[in-house]
Amino acid sequence: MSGDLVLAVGGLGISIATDDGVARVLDHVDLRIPRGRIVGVVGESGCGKSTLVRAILGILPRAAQVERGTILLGGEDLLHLSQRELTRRIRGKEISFIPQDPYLALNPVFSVGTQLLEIMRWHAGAGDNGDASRQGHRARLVELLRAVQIPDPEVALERYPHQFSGGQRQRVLIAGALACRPRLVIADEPTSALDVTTQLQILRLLRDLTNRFGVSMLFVTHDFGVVAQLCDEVMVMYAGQSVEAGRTAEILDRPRHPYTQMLIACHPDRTHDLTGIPGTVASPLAAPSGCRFHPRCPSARAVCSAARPSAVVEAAGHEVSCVLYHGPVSHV
Amino acid sequence: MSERVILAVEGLETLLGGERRLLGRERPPVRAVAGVSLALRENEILGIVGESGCGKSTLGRTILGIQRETTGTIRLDGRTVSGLGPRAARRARRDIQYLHQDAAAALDPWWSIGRSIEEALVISGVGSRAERKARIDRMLAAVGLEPALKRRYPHELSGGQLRRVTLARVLVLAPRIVILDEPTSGLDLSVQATVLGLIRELLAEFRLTYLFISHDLSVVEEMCDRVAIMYLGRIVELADTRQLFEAPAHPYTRMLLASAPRLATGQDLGAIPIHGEPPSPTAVPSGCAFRTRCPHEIALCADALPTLEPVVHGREVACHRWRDLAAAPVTSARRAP
Amino acid sequence: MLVLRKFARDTSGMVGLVIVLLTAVVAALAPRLAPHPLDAYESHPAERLQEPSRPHPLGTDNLGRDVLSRVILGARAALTIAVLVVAGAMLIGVPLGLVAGYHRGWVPEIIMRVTDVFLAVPQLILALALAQLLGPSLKNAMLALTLTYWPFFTRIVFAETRRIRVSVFVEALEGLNAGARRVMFLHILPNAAPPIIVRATIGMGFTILSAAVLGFLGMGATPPDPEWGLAISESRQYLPEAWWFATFPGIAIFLVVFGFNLLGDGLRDVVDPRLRRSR
Amino acid sequence: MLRFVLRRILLVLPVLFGLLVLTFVLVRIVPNDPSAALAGQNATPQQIVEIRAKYGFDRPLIVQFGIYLRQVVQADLGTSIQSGRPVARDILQRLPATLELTFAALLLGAGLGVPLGVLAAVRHNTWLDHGLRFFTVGGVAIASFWFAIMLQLLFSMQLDLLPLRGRLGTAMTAPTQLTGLFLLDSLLTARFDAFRDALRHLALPAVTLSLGAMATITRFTRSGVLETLQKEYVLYEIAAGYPRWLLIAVYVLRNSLVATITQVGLLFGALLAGAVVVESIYDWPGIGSYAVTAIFTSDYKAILAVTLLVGIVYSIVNILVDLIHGLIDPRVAAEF
Repeated sequence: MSGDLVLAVGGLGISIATDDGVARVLDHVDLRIPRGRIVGVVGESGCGKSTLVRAILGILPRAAQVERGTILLGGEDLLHLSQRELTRRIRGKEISFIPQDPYLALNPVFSVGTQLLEIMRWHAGAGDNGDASRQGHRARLVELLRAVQIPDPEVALERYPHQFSGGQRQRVLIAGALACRPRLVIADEPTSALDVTTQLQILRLLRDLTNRFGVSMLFVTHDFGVVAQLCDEVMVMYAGQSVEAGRTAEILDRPRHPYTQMLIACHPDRTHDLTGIPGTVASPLAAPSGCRFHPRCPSARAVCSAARPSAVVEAAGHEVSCVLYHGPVSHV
Repeated sequence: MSERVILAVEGLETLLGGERRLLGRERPPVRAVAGVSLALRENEILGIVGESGCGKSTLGRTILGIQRETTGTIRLDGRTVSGLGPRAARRARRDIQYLHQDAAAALDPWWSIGRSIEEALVISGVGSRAERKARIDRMLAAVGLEPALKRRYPHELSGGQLRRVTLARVLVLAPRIVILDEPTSGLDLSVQATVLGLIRELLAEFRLTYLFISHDLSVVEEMCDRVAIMYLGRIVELADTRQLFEAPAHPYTRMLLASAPRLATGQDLGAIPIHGEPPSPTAVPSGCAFRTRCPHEIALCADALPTLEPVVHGREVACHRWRDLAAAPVTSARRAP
Repeated sequence: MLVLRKFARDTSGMVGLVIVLLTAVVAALAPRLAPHPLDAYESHPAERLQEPSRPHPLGTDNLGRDVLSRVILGARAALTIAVLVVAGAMLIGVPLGLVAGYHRGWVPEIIMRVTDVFLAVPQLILALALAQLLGPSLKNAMLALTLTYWPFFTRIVFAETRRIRVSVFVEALEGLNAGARRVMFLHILPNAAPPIIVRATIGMGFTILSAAVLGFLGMGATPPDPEWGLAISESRQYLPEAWWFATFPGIAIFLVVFGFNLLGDGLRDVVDPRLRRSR
Repeated sequence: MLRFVLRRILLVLPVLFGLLVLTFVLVRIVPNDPSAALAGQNATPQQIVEIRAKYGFDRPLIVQFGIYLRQVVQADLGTSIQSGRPVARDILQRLPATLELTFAALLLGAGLGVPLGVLAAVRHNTWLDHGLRFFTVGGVAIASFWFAIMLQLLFSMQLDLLPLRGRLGTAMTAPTQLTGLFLLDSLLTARFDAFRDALRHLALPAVTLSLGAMATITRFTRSGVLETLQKEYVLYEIAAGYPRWLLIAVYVLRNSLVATITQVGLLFGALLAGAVVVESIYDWPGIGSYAVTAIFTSDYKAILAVTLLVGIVYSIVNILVDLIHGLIDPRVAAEF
């Protein structure tokens, strides 16, 4: 793994105060996104994927509390920035966002052009809002809409979200995400509301555009199949902990962590005896100590409940947080 | 699986909606199911696959009888059960039950699990209170739930548990055919596996026959004996699962198979040309509905509607050019061996 | 229950509940609580228009009657009117809304068009016209209010029924071949109950206000009934000197209606899932 | 859009027809002797006989309804007992006063209610929000007639700051009638003395009438903004880096106003009903005080005409509301 990281999340822990107590939603999450790569974050519901995304974007709910960790964007810790700075410099500009449901993500009462141009104008900053730059924004947006294969981009700007199909809306949102030349694009299950043929077209587009514009991408999903189609690298999460990270092929073909192994074995492409993983994910209100997977893990030992195992480098760029791999040498 | 046909559907058509209002925009009805014929064999799992809006759910609802067919016949065990009013249709088809996609929404939030299951029996006028209780307890055990769960309410259960509850509610009526509408949608991978396993166990235990509606090709390949591919209200290909996945004949099937995310490494995102999105069901193209997205379109496709024709034993395709295409090689991501 | 616990935490809702319960107690025990219970109908010309004092904490009115006693006695009238009118309106409105929402065809169409017509005229104006035509009396005022309030329930129940009718669990019940009556009364009605309860609670306050207006305009309670609106109307010619005569019945109206509204508002927040999450 | 407008108007026609049926039923069927009721309490037997002939009370109901319908269409609403003039003329003359009052109240209510509602939503669950909740719940709990009397007591009788009643001082001549709205007419004719006087007279009635409207608008704006803030697209807009003030002032507010505007339409009915009470207390020479006098004098024709008029005005306002709705949200118009 190179030192050229766009984003590095280290040891992130976040708790959220609820009516029923404090939920430790993220316990310990490590994530590295190298420049120009597409990194998938995979996990089942309740693993903390969306909290991780919200933490990176700085839009955690009010009741949330960052307990520890860092989120470094090019060496700057986003957790130390004020909301004002995040709005001015980071969100939408350095880091942009492609939401899950294209049907709900565009404001229905504004035309597509109004919404996207507003973002560009705002991020262009004061003193750069003359007619000339306004024309410039418009030209760039038309160019982007063409790049995401929206027919008649000039006309499309004047149209309202309900006049587009789901796939087209997602294309518009992708254009919006690229509008301010971000370093990192975060895509939160951007295709889960779409049909497979449309999904593939969107995935292709994301792949092509990240290459073309030289941006990195964090791609959140629950679908290993999509990870296999799109991602260069993948990080697996379980109950608020990152358990394993590495190159996609490595993880899919040679998973190391017992959770990853069992999860992949549940996929109908990999199994014929459909047994699943025994037990259920513990509530973050009463999370198990140590490795949070230990109550369901067939290889669990006494130490597993004592402390979360630190990450071990197993192969080039492949890190596992499991005591099974805590040999005397490879311990980092 | 036997060869005995338990349910035969012939030329089924279902029109949805359609209204003409004073000064309002006219809304023509949508032909959600546009002439479907299929035979369900006893004890098999027949998959119905297609993208959203292809009419697969409407087909299921029409076969169940809560949606009235516009034309066509449905025969259950050789007995014609179509052409009836809504309540009569359901009475005649009580051997067919339906498992809803969204299990949480399929239960009345105000009713306890036990009462909800019992209601199915009460409506059908089954047995005394004690008898019903015995049947419910037996069924809960069969789907792997504690009897204590009966006093709980839907919002207190997990997705997997709710799926089991809805399964218990339809199976307690001892149906012979169950229509499963996306039975694992919204479930996590690990839960999906156990639910699929259970569904398969119940098939054997209660000698059921399933119509398995899904858009997830991995699941369908794993679960189904035969698969029907639907596009805009019609079946375009029907074949044994293995045949279909090994050598898809219809161009749409090929496109679908190539797009489906599979758990295999080394996939090439750009291997198969895919363009466009399905046309709106209110504006279906003439002739073959798929021609607007088909790379192999010829003049004939716009003029004539291709009908399902047998290719080899047990395999049917609705395409004017399947013969030409059979020679062409197919690339698709195959499951790992 | 979760809902009750949530409601208990809602301070203003609890305040509303306390006010409503207190009003109910006062209304029930009015003749015992009032210091001069006979002042409902007896006049004491010698003591007319006295300022608030020890024997008459809220003063006396133009006929020398104790204002406090008449305010307390008025609570009974107000609450009786509210309960009867709202109950009557629900009795008419809820079944109509249920039938119109569940079925299709010309019957629902007619029900909803009639509802629209009633809703096209402000309830108070319609009630005034109706009360006048029926002849001014408390009974007729209540009848007029009932006959003009039911459409509000019909419309809510109609909308709820339409919404619930297409929900998946109703479709599942149809798959089990459940009959219309079973679905309507055992499933849709309980699911539609929360907004009906909220509407009924707020409707109590609303009806107390409307009844007071009718009383004020001489279309409701008739002298010498101890009714708040009527009292304020009687007080007008003694202003600005006898300010207490006008002020306290108005405060009583405010408090009771405020209580019902707080309670309804609290209930609404509890039953409205849209506002449950806070970001 | 044109189709949308036409359709909205067409949908109101059955309601208006229903209104005619309703008023017909009210006066022909509810009282024992409609002729006596229509003629008024002091009518001579001769007058009652004339009324009976004019309205055809001896003929079948359906014929009577036809006669009634024709009269309404010809704007022949009969002669008022209280004024001895045609009801239609009375009403036309008094309508501007009521419109001036209700619009002033609506403007006041919306002008303060919308910002307060946004404030409450933005400061959700703070002391400010709780305080405003007290205000919104309390505002609709006050009996308007009592509130009017209390304001008169304080500002007119005790402090002598504002006039007690009427639309203009007795010494003041009314501005030349252009629109019938004194504030507007006085400005247009540069009668600033009349403007000042009219404004002083309008203050208390408008405040009284607007209290409930303001509370309701505050409340619906608050819940509208809160609801919009939970939408997926707001999360997207935040993630896209919109600053909070821009987000709320432009993007959230426009969506939230849909709920508020619907409410304003419904409120207009409440305002008209409120005007009945408020006008009679402040002696405001509008439709409301006319209606109250009509009730006291059993002037049925006037009562019916007011009911009919209010229904028509209310229907028109709601068509306007739907149109604004369609302008704000392009999906609404696309539905038609």
